[in-house]
Amino acid sequence: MAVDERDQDRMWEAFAAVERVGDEPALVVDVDGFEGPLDLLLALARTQKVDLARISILALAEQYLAYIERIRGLRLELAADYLVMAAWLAYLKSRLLLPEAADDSEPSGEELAAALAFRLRRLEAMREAAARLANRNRLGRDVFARGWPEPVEVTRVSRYTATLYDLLSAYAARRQERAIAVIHVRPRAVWSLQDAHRALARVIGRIAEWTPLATLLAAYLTPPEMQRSVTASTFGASLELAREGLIELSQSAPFTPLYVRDRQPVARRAPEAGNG
Amino acid sequence: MANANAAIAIAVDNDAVAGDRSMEDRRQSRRMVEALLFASAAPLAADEIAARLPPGTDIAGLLRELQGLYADRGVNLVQVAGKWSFRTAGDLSFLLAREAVEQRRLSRPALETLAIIAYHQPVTRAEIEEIRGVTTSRGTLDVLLEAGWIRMRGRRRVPGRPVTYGTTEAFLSHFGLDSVSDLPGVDELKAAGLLDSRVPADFAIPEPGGGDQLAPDEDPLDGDDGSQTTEDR
Amino acid sequence: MANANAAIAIAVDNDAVAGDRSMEDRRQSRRMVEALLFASAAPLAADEIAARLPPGTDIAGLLRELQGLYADRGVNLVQVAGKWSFRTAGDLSFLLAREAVEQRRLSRPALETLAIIAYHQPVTRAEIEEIRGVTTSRGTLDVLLEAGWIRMRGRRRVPGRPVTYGTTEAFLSHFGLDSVSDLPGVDELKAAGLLDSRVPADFAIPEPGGGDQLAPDEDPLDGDDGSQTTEDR
Repeated sequence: MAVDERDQDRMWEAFAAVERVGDEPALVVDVDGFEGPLDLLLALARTQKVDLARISILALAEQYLAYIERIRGLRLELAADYLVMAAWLAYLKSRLLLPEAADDSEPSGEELAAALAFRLRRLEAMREAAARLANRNRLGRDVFARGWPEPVEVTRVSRYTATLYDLLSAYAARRQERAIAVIHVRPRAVWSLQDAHRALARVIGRIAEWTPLATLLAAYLTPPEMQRSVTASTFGASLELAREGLIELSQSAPFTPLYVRDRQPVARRAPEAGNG
Repeated sequence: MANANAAIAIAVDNDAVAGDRSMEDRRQSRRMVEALLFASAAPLAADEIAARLPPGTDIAGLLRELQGLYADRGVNLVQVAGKWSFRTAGDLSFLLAREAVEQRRLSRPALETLAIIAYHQPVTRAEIEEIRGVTTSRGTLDVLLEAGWIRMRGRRRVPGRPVTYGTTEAFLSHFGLDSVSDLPGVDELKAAGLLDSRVPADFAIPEPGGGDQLAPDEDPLDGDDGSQTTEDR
Repeated sequence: MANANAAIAIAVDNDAVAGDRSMEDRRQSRRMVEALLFASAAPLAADEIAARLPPGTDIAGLLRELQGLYADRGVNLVQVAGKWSFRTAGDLSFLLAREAVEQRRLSRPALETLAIIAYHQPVTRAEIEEIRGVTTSRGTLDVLLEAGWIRMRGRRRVPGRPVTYGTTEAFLSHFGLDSVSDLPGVDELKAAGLLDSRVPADFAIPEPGGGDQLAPDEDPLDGDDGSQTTEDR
């Protein structure tokens, strides 16, 4: 019966709230503490102090209408759904009091009353269920899981996959790309006339005796593919330096080695150097 | 004759050894189940446990054995949401109050809505409102979705295709229930016809479908429902 | 006489009741210690436990009792740095480790490197780079070694004695080859459309010699090479 008392308290509070506003102009009141007309009906039903299954719906309707009247008498405006319920209950009351019409297309007053009683019982059942649920031993409030769990450590192992096709196409593509690239990109090694001129100029003054031109250039002749380029450029450069009067050249016969030495003072010109 | 006796003796010995070994195997398997459940903060399904033990292990039997072993201890083995978990005994909650994590108190409307969803699932918002006799404020369902206790299950196959709500595994785990058929008083309520969403009550009551299967009049959520942040949290 | 007997009987009963109650108290205290240790997020010192139990409780005794109870179970009560906690039994730690196998595709550089090793073996890293025209990253050979598809065969008998690589049995079985000599030649690659018919006339691919015998210019690995997977990288 504690529940009933609590509900009555709420009703009293509702009235108190209403009365506090006194003679103020009408204002909308969501009947304090009640969650809609069904909740209010349920609270009123509990004041009958009988099992909800045996409640008098007629008496309940009258209680509700009287309650609403009292609030309206205080010149307060009620939320619309309370008024809708009041209108419906007034209709229900009339259906219950008047003899049943022969017309059975509409539900009888008894059926309407039963439907309302069912809704009240169902709401009450859900309220009780909610309370039982809330009072269960709840995880993290009443019962506890392991406070210091030991997690499963997952080690990731990579398993690589590839198909033979992947392998072969990767190989073929790379080899092919390289094969073609080598043909087009490889630069030709060239030793220019300027390179040769600069190289020879550096040794002038240090070749007093006849020296084969080829040995002077040994340092530059190492890459075999550059031999022809170096020989040609050096020959050209030596002719130029001879013309400039810096060196002397000597060759005993065509295709024999070419000798080179620093330009000698006129007196010391060697008689054997025939082809100057 | 002496030979025959010796043969029998050997046979008996072998049996004894085999028996010892299988006893020892069982004890070892039970230790493994115990260790797995103890180590995990979350409930484990029997098949999750089975996957970590030698094939053919009698998991169900070992779980029952452990449950018995821990029945009057400070820690119990309980079945929640169809899974198994060690939890402190309910009667010791007074002792562990300090351990409790601050939980947001559910408002009365939220708790009532949760109960209606639990007992009536799958249920639409309109049906919840019909039962409570008031409109449900947007926040009420949000709070429950956010807590991870309810989820959108599907859509009712009626005009407007309203979303249906149901409870989650986290709900069962939090309230220590093995399944929705273990909700307190659910059988009595069902028998009294109070779990029927329609008035009046005197016709066959559909089985409250707490499972993941959709009800006959329920459609799966559309693809784009899945991206809604409020879904299934 | 009858009275005296009755008095004695009563005295005995009182003792028995007291004994039962203290037994029951002790069992209850043990349950409390058990639950506290289970729910705690960190190991607990004996005095932390004592602070939560009725004054005068024999914490040390209860801890020893619990330790004995759990001694040959899947979970043990252990004392670390003076504090107590439940931990998985050491011999069951394997239960808490799991291998997750990830299937991964080989990267393009790894595929190229593997193919070059297959065709050109025994081949050094410098030679692989020469053929690919790019430097080979440290990870590429690692991945292939880890996959078990290549191995270090020996050392080339040239200055610097670089390590030579070759393929393994696992390579053959993964790619469904009987031997590396089954790898297709130029004509077959052309027929399969993998090689362009415009490749220069002198384009050749080696006939792989994958035997386990060392090549004439190859030395065996030194004793300590085998363990050094990072060799030559």
